[in-house]
Amino acid sequence: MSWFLKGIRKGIKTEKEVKEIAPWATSLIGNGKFDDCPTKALDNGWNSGKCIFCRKCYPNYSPSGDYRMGSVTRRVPLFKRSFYLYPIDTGSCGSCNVELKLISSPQYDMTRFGIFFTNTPRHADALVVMGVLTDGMEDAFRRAFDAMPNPKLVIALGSCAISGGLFGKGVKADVIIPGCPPSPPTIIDAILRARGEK
Amino acid sequence: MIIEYLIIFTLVLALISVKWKRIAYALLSLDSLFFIWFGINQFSLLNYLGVFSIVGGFVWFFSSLFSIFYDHEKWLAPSFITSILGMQIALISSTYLQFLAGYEIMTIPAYFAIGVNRLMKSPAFTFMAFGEFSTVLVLVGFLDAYLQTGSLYFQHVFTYLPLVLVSFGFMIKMGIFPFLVTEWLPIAHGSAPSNLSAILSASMTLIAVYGLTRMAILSPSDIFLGLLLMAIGAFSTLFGSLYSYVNEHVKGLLAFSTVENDGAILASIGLYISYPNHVLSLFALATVTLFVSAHSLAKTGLFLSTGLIQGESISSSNTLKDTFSVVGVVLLTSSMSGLLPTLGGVATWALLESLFMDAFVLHSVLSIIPILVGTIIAMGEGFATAAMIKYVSFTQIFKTSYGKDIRKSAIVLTVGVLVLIAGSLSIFLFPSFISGTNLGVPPGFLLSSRFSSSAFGGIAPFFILFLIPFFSLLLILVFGKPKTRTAEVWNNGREIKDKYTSFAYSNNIRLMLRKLLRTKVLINGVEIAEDIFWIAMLKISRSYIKFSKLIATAYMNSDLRIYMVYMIIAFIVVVLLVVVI
Amino acid sequence: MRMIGQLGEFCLYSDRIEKGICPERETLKKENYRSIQGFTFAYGPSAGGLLESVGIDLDTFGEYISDVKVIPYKIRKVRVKSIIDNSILYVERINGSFSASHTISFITAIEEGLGIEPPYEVKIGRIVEMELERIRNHLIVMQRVVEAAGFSVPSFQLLYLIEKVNRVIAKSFGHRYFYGVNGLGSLRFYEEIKSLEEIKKEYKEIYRGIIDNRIFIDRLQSNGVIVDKEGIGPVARSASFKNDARNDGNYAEIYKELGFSTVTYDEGDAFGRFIVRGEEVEESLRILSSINLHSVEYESKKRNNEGEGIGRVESPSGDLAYYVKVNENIIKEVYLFAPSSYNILAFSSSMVKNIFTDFPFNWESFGIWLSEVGVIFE
Amino acid sequence: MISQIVEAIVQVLGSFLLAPLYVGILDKLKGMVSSRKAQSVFQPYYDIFKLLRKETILPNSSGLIFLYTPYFVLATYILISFVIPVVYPEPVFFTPVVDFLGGALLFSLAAFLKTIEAMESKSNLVALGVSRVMSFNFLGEATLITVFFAVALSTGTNNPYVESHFVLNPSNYLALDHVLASVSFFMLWLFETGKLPVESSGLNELGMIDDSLTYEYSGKPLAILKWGSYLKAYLLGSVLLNVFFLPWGLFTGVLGSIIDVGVMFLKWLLLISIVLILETSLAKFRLFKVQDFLAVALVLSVISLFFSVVGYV
Repeated sequence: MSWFLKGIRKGIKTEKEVKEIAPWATSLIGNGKFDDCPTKALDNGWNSGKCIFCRKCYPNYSPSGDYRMGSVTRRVPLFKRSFYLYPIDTGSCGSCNVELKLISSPQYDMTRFGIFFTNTPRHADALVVMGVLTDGMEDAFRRAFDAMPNPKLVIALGSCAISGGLFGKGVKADVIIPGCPPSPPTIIDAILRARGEK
Repeated sequence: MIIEYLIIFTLVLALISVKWKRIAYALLSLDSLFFIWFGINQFSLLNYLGVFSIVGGFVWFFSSLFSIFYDHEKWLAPSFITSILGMQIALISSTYLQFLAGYEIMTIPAYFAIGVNRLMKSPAFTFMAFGEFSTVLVLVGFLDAYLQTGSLYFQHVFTYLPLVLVSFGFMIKMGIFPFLVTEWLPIAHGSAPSNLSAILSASMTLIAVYGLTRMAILSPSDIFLGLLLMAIGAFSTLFGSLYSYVNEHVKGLLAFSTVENDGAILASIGLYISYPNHVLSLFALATVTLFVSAHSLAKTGLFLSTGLIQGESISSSNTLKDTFSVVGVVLLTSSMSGLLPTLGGVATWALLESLFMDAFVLHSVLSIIPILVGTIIAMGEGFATAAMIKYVSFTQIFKTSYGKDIRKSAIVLTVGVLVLIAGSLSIFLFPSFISGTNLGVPPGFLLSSRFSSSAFGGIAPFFILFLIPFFSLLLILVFGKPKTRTAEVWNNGREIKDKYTSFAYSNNIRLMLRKLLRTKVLINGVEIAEDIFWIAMLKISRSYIKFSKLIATAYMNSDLRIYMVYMIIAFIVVVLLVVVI
Repeated sequence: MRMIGQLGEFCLYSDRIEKGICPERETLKKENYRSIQGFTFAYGPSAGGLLESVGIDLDTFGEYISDVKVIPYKIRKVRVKSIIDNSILYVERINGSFSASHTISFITAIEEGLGIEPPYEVKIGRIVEMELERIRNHLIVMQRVVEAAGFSVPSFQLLYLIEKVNRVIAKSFGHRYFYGVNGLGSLRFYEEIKSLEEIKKEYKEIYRGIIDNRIFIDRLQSNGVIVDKEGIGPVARSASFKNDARNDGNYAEIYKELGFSTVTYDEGDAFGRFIVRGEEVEESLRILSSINLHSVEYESKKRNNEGEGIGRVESPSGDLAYYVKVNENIIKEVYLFAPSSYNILAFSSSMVKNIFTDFPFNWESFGIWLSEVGVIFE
Repeated sequence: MISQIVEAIVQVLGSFLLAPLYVGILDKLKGMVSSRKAQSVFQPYYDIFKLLRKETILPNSSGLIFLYTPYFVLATYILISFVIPVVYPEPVFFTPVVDFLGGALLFSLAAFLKTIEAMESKSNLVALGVSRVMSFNFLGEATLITVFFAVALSTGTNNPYVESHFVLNPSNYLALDHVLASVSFFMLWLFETGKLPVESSGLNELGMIDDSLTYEYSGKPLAILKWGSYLKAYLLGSVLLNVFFLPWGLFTGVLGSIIDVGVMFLKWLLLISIVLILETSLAKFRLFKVQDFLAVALVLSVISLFFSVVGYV
């Protein structure tokens, strides 16, 4: 049977509401200081950008179930209906790469928001940085940023890209998507906000 | 009569050039302008052959102008001018002998170029052998015509035998399939300097076609000879353009493109000879002149542009370029790729149109030939576009330059613009096919193809030339100019170290057409048998030489240079005789 | 007995280690030449067609590949030589997609060194982790291959399944990539694994539909052939060698109990690797459905204060091994044999003589993760 | 004359403005078959609108050709939209500027310009794609020309409008030469517009054919090139519909021309549904197999030419 018919029979699987969040990819709540935090994310309250969600602080801190962790410092409303992402892996472990890929899965379907991936920074509106900025990729990162036409955004995906996490240094970004790795709903939510929605 | 003085003047220039070459070149360009005027006069009397003189004049004008800034070699100027002298003699000739003399004088520089390059022994002697063979064929053809009419003057002949002989004679000189394997054109042009290559490639074809057309006009039509020439022409187009596409030599690519164009021209001559009906053969004749003009002008420009390139292999050459030469070469290559509204585009259109009209007119099993010819030529055009994009990309666009030379590139640009504008003027070559409509194209602008009183198709090149820039301007007005910022080429986050090579550009076709090109993938590269018939030809030429040894042991047996000296002396004598007579 | 690869200063065999450099693999040797007409086409490190950052130098004279070099661009420093708890955090994040395999192999090595015997349930739990990880990773590989063929409907169906598997993992282990799940002799586990039946049914239909497509098969067949008796993972199994750490690695006897059977194919090309992965997903699903995992809390005791050990498990792309030397609570020395280091070699030697457009199919079929190659232990 | 000008304007605007919509509809439906809600059908417009407002990056030392040739490319397609029956079934103003073959040569002109401008970016990845595009050029161009001539040889004029009237007659419509030419042209259309099984635009650079031509472009020229490729797909597709597949249903007159825009929309929905089935069921051919695919198209069109002339004997 042809894939056309199979596809039609399967129906549309895109989810209107976000379902089934992995608990350790949501913001943490708790109180007090926790000295054993490997990335010092709990020095002054909970720092989402530094947290690697390692559960060491559990049960002092526990996941709240709120996946909307992204924060945006610059919005570009021009991208409201058309937003092309160029992912660049500057030194990730690979899980951010897969999670980013999964925002295109039928469940989340980024394309319904007009979000797409592209294979050249020239067509891109945003550079999605994943992983720590390793020495080997520093040059490529700079080139990719330079290759993009204005207006453009830099999105730091995951704690490595934001703060360096366990491994090193992060990058300066307009949009921050915390998580280790961030789940697809977190990513989509932050992207939508970067476009001036919500 | 004036024109004869002009020839003597050219002869004098050839002598002057030994000492003062720049002056000779400058005067030669003036001389060429006179020739254009001569051609216009001829054409205004509805003589299609006048077109050859006009085009020849333009070719010599631009190449001699270019030579003023280009010539660095000692013996170049005299041979360059001698070659032009030969062409002039051929173009104004009224007898077979004059024509032949002119033709041989014209080729002297080619012999010279090859004789000097003694490293390539076997191609050189093959070239010689085929050159001689071709001359013999033309000579026999003329002899037969003379026997039929009893006159040495070009006159109507009664059988098509002379035409057959002359056609094959010229086909060899034009490097037509299967003789393209003699590779004489590619080799001759490959080793010649740019300005010499320009006139050799552009006008040698011009003169051969001139001779052929002249004989065709004077001969009775014959459908089978016509169809045969069409078929041969089609294969030349295909193989010429394919070999041009996979060629790595700056001039070799262009030389094979000449083979391709010669094939297309031969196909249109074939169509003219096959004479489907009066209207269509008139259209075909005009197509011949149009195609020759398109090829000669654009090829001149392209060969001149090779004067901006240092080195022989396209991949490793260096280039002088600036906006002028880039735009110029783009225009020239677009004409060579058969794109409207350039001269080459109109020519391609006319050729394909006439071929398919022929198929419709014949309306029999024979239609299969023009259909296949049309299809093969269309494929050839596809390869030609690829070859031309290779040339323009890897000599101008894709390459960074090491400097510029405005004077030379201005000439290249001028030829390019001429080729673009001449596309619209080319409809004057079809005086009885010009019409107009009430749908936006007024009378005088529409070139309609016809095989009877009603139109088959039509184009208005001037309107294309005008409308595309007009719409472009409109789009710029509507959308505005882009805001720009310069940045590095995006190469996946890395600096570009090795650039894509022109060899690699055409390697797909080497791999795809493995059987046709007999590609061998070796451990460290790719080898193709560009010369499928080369070995066979080599054998033929060897046995021909053995045969000719019996007749002319005197010169064929000895060194090539002696043969050359003989040729030069023999034909200088002929020139003097001809001019004096 | 088979050779696996270089593990630090040892050569690792399936039954032992030997000090020194491993003998060269004859099948992976390639002549180093550069063609006269050729040049180096640089692809990557940052490209749309690559999931990770990796530079690929393709020596070519146009479309045809005469040599391949794979250059890891992202090289991370991993501070594993610290207290065990912290080093586990690092090891988890060496390769997110193989996180369970890495962590389990690492922990197994430590356990061996310190003489810890984890309870049976923990071992079963670890197998559940690794099999779920294998399913997800095989699905990712298949999705990448299918996507490269422009086969859009099955590509999205596979993405759908990947997300579904991720959700299953998250529900049972609290994290989609098993971060923070494993510890010495322990396992964090929330709830029983459910909804695998649905995945099984959907998967079967998708998989059959993909390998029914002639055009798709044609793209993979005879692409990137590699027949290496001493190969690892799907690469070896696609060439009919039953090389699998589930038969001879650390958890072999439990796999045996579960009735695990090795999947092989006999072509050794990209299609063979695709089939092996495809059928292994089914085998893993079968194994998982026969396991009933319960949430239990464990406390393990160590017998030694120092020691060294080797943990070897079958990651989705082949044998993965850690050698760990541990003293008290501190890791002294760590060596890693990552399957991708072998797969990169296998890939580069199998890619020669193919053409550029075959590249994505062959590359993806190896399931290489550069993140586990580009690490330096500190 | 006034009415012809109006009809021309309707035809050109009807092609120019609606061309992106058909791509949008196809993408939306493809997405839906892939179990997704998918993007809006207006996504191509959104993309173009955004790109027009973005900056353009000039790769180092590229110049005027890189920047301005896209305008010429789009202008060429606009000119073509005057000359072939893509909305209105009768010749309109400026239609005589080129005949059907001339139209084919104009398509080649646009392709040439696109290639040249892409090469000016001096990117290796672009050169890789261009080398592929060019290696199929001989078959593509030959098929385009021979298929257009199938029209000429069945009617005795090189005029698509005559053909579209000619095939209204069922016996001509079902004639073998017409059927073969239609199939051949459909295959060519799949190739020219980068559809499966020949090509699909994915993220992989090493698989790019036509996508490479816009790889280095950004901002306005990219928007214009995108629009150009939408328009090209529309023009060739409408010829396929009006001259080969579905010559029926078009109205004449000024009012008729406006209705024709709607009729074309319906015809396109049919073409889109055929393409949808292909695009969602097939995978991409191996690179060198594309050659075989095109060779089949060429041979079919040549056979069609044979039948159309020899059929009279």
